[in-house]
Amino acid sequence: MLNFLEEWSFFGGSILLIFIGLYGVLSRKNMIKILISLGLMDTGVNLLLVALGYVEAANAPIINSVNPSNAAAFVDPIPQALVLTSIVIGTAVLALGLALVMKIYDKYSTLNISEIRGLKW
Amino acid sequence: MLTKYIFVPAAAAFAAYILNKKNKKAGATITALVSAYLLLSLALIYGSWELNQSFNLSLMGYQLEFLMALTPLSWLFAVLTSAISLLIAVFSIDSQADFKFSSVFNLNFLLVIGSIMGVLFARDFLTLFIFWELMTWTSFYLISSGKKKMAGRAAYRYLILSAAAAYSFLMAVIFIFQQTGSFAFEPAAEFLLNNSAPQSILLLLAISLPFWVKAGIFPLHVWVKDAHGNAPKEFSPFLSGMLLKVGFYGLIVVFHQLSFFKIIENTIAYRGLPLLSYLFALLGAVTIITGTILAIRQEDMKKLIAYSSISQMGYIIIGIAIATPLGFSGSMLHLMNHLIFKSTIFLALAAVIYRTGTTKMYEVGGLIFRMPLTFAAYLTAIIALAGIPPTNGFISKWVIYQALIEKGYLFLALAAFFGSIASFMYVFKPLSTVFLGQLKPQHQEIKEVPLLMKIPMLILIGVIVLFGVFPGIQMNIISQISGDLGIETVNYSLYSIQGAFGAWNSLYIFNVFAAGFVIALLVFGLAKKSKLVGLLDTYSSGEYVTDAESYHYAYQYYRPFDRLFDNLAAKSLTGFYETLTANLLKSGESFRRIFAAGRVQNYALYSVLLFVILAAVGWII
Amino acid sequence: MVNLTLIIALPLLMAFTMPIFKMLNSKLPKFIALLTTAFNLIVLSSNFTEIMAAPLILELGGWQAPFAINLYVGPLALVAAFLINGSAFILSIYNLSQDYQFDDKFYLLFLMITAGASGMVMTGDLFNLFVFIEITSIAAYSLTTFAGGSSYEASFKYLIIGGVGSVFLLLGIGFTYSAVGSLNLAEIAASAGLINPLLLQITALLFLIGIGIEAELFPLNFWVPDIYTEAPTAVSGIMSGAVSAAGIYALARIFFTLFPAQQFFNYLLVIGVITLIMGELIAYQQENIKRMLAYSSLAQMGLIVTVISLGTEAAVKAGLFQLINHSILKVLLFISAGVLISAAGSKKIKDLAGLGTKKPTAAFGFTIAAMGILGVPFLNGFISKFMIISSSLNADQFLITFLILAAALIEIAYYLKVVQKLYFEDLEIEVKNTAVITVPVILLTLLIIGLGVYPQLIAEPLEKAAAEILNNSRYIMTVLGGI
Amino acid sequence: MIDLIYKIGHFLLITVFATALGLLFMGIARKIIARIQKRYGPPVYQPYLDVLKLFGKDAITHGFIFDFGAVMALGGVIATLFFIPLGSWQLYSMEGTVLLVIYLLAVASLGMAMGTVGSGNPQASIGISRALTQMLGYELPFLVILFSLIFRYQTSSIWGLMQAQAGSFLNWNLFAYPMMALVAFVVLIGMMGKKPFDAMIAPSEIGSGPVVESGGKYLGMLLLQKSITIIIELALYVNLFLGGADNIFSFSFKMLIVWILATMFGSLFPRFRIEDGVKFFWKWPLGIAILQALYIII
Repeated sequence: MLNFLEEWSFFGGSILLIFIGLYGVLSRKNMIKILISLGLMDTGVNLLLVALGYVEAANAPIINSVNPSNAAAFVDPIPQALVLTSIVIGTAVLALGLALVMKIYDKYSTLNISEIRGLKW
Repeated sequence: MLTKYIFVPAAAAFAAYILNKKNKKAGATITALVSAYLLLSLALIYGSWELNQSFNLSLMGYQLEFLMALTPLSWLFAVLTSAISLLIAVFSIDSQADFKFSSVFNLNFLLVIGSIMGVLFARDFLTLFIFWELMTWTSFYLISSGKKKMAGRAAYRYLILSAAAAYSFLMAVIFIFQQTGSFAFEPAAEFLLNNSAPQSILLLLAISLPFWVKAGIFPLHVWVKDAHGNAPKEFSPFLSGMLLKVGFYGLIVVFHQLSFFKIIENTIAYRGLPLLSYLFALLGAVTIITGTILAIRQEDMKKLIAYSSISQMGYIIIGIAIATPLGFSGSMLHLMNHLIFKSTIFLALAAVIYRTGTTKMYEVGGLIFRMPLTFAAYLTAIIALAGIPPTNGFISKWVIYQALIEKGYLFLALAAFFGSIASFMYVFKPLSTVFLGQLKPQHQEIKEVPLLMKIPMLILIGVIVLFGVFPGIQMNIISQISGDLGIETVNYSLYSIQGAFGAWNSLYIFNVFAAGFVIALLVFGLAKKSKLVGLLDTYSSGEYVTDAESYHYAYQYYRPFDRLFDNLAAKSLTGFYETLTANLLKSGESFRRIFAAGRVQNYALYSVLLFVILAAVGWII
Repeated sequence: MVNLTLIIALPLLMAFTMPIFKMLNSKLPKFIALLTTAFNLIVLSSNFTEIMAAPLILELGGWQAPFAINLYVGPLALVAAFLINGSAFILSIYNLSQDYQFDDKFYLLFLMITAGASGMVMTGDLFNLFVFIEITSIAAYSLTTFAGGSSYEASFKYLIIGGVGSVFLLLGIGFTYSAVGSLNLAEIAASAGLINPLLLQITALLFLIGIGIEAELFPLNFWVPDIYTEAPTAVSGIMSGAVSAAGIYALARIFFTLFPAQQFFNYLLVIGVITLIMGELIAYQQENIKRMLAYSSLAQMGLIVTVISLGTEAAVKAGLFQLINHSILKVLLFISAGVLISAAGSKKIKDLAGLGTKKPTAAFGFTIAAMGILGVPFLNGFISKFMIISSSLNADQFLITFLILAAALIEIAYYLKVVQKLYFEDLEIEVKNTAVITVPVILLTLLIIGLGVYPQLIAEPLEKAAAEILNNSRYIMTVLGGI
Repeated sequence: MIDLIYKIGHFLLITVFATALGLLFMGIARKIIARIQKRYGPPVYQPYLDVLKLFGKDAITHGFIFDFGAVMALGGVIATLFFIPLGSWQLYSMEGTVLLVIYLLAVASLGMAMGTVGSGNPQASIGISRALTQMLGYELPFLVILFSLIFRYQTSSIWGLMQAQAGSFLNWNLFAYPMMALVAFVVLIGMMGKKPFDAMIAPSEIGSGPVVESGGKYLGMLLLQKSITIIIELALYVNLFLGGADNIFSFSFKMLIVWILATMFGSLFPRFRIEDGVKFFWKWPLGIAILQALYIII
């Protein structure tokens, strides 16, 4: 029973996080809030990826003196490697987004996305 | 070696383009030389019908072979093309002196000639399609090099219409290619014959669509007026003389070589003629009537003549559609004669435009005193167009009448009669407004056109009278063609054609006409000498006449007659096409307003929606 | 037989050392970009014959196939890579005559985007594909901003959509990994049977949306008009020429190898046709020439996706040939449009009137490319249009063929409007002097006419590419052959 | 060679005879109209005197085209005479003469039109534009009638059509197809430009239209041309509907009757406006002609 609840909380939690982020991107008017919810979605996905690699009662996939290098003892390392790169990409995108928001603010002097309609066609 | 007829003009085109940059006359001279060369070599290979050539190419896994062959029909059209382009080129050596786009003009003109040769000699659909597209494109550039704004729009509409038709052609042709495995005409014809009738009729109609557009028959004639009216003055004769005829070449190929008539033989017939070809003939009749009515109303010379070309095309399609030997030879005769006298008219008008610079009829007048030779050329041409005996126009119309009366098609005959009688009206209008009546002060010192422009006109007058008196010359090539296409020939001699109800002896009539003329001259000579008096010195029933401008009756020449058809002319077909395309493309506008409205959140929302919809669809199936 | 990984590695190396070159001499970055892309082309052509024989597998980091990330370079990938690096090369020639504000950073990103796109095309690993997609998108976000003005807004919008897309893509990768346990495309394809249908359905859709943005499909491509209009000419050129080609390749690779179920191809067919019709109709309305070209390239992408998703070998070959033609023609169109705009000083079509005489090379380039797209005989567009129609008729999709032809007709309409304006209307505005683009125009025109008159040149690679993409069993065999 | 001289002699004889007869008819017409209007009217030989007077006076010309037009008009009409069988005199029995005659008449009117418009007087051009419009009006029903006649008797030569009506007078076309004969009669009046359809030479509106500028010998020639045209049209009508005649006297007698009827009919009605004229021609005569043609074809 516990195992099911435990399992469910990881997946459910991260998918819930993704939906919150998605809702944030779609509905918020303020650009910075949009970017924040985008970051939220990213973390949600990363959490899901790590959760996928979960193995019952195994410890983190770091080889050091404490635990020897037999494969069974570790959680599946590949998703965690993926998460590393995806976090890097997420931050890069957010940084670029914030820089763009600054530039747009200079031009339109507003952060409200619905007012920025320069490109109507 | 048939491909030389395509590559020689193409190569010369680029040479003409470069040379013309330096000296304005070079381009036209090269065109003249090339068409003379083509004419000569064509004359040499007359009769060798077995001359053919094919080369195949495995392209992207498709086995394609390009066939070319010389048939009497294509030989005739090729000779006509090269002859008319020779005359126009000689004419345009001088007349293009002040034409801004003359080098582009000559480049495209030679390319058009080359591509027409390609179309004529093609024996398989792919080559036909390639050269047909090339012809459309190059003539598009030619038309749009005319008067700025309107020429552009006219050429634009012309190209869209022919591109749409070309695509229907391509679709049908590829469908046949899939069934028969090759593009050639023979296997396609044989496949269509033993295919289910409705499907092959549909296929053949799709294939003939571009030819209907190019021939300017009723529902698809919308582009002809603007294209001819606004094309550069040197290209209009070629456009209405030759380009319209290439459409008929295609139609003849579809009707006879692709055995369209054999297919529809067993469909329900009206008075012995399958309903579908009677429908085509009716279309021709309607073309005559609309062309004539609209021609009478025009104020612009070239537009008037353009409409008259449309109505003359109606005669040709009637002749071809009723498919009797008389009908076919009548239409072929009329096709050749129309080419001759229509290009004379256009050349004469081009000469007038070259000297006066305007195409509006009411802005000129009384030019007979300054340009007698152009007047003579125009007079002979309109006598031929109206179909008055000693000229070739009468013979072809007479043969078509014989064909119609022989089979008793009343409505077609009615339209044909209407067309030819009304042609007196719209033919006389330019004569009286441009050449006769008062000579405007600003045109006092106009000189006759230079020699190089006179020669083509003189040659064409000679040809009109020659074929008027000796139709036999035309008839022996036509009988070759009907023989090749499997239609029995009409018996004829050098100067008479055996119609359904009687032979027609043109030499005899010519002598009688001359005799009558001599007697009248005698009566005129015996009487007293008459005193020459100026144009303004006329009986003006009491009014005081000051300037020639107000004393020249030219504007709305047939106003009473036009009043009968005002409402018909108002709802023109072009309006219908314009609105159709306009609101089709408006839908694009509303489409954009709904979706691409610039709000990024909507875009993100759409991607999620797509996911949801597709998931739902996947889940249901 | 230079190792193909250099094609990705070298540009990245050159990109990140660009600031150093800038310090050495201000003119250097331009030439470095040119040299790198030229070098890439040489490497690609040196491997040409060998790859034609059998696809090349390159293990990165010396690991065995299923474990390590491997590059799979088949004929299709080679053709796409040629396309990408070719357009990059042509555009860098164009860039020689342009000068950008922070040019070293521009060329850094320019090389990055080329490397990213080539990586997308050559990777054999799913996550690696994700990484390269992200590299290309980030480079694209920042490259567009070099034009200033409202390009920030355009790139911000693209960033948002790109972000959402990458989340979907990552989710898809996560689900496939959890189901199959490996990221290698071949292994996933081999054990595709294991995934339960529902999960397969979801993952396929996630991939569709994730990569669909890159391949400019209907509901996902609203960033395209803004980016192509606001970005500098070179960037819109590389985006429409190279990046969209990479997007199409990725879409085809994923759907032909991982999800070959007919159901997804029907989705792609429908979406492709909508994109085609929508793109053409809106393009007709445009007054701004770059926006018109943007919608037109969007529509062409729709056409290519429609034709490829027909699934027969002839159709895929036609689609690929159209892809190649489209990239060549679009690059030429954007270059000439760029020059015309800078000459007329405005992007509005009506201000371009009469430039034909003043800017002969640019106007000539535009006309040749326009006629190429419209399928004038003896130009490359004609052959691909012919193949498209015959392949779609072969799959007896009459409605699709009719729609394709109708769209082509609308296309003729709006391209002609511009060509007529260029040549046959008189000039009102005084003309500013602009960059000289004779070299790229001549190169591309030769390519267009060459392909048009003698398409045999690329018949053989196309043949092999279509065959290879279609049967994924051979793909699996070659990659996992060892085990 | 002798046969050629005989033919030319015969041809000259016919021309002189036709002109004389035509002028006589015009004199009779004036007499009849005068009688209807309760006055005596000029003597019957008045047209001869007019012609002689006109050729005596000197005239003005407006250049080459003015002269050429007059000569061409007269020449065309004389040439048409050649093809019409007048009673027993048949110079040329070639097939296809019916359509030919219609077009040869057109040559004459085109010549006249060119000459008069060449004079530069706007009234002449207005007259010609009316004449051509009206020609379109009356030619259409006439050609439909010809269509049905040719189709019915399977020959398009006037001599053939005349032979077809030989035998008793009962099988003249007048009685075989009365409606067609009536329509042809109305068309005949239009063709000759008699009263109700003479908008083209309306003296009050456009100064007698085309002939406004021609005086002296030009007016004389136009008068001659008018007289020969009357003879040709009457002869055509008689041949087609009254079975022609074996000798010239009964032939001209028949022509006289038709002529008298036409003038009487003409003098009763006011002038049609030009488009009403065309509308009239296309409404009743054309309708009846088409019905008749359909009756014959089916």
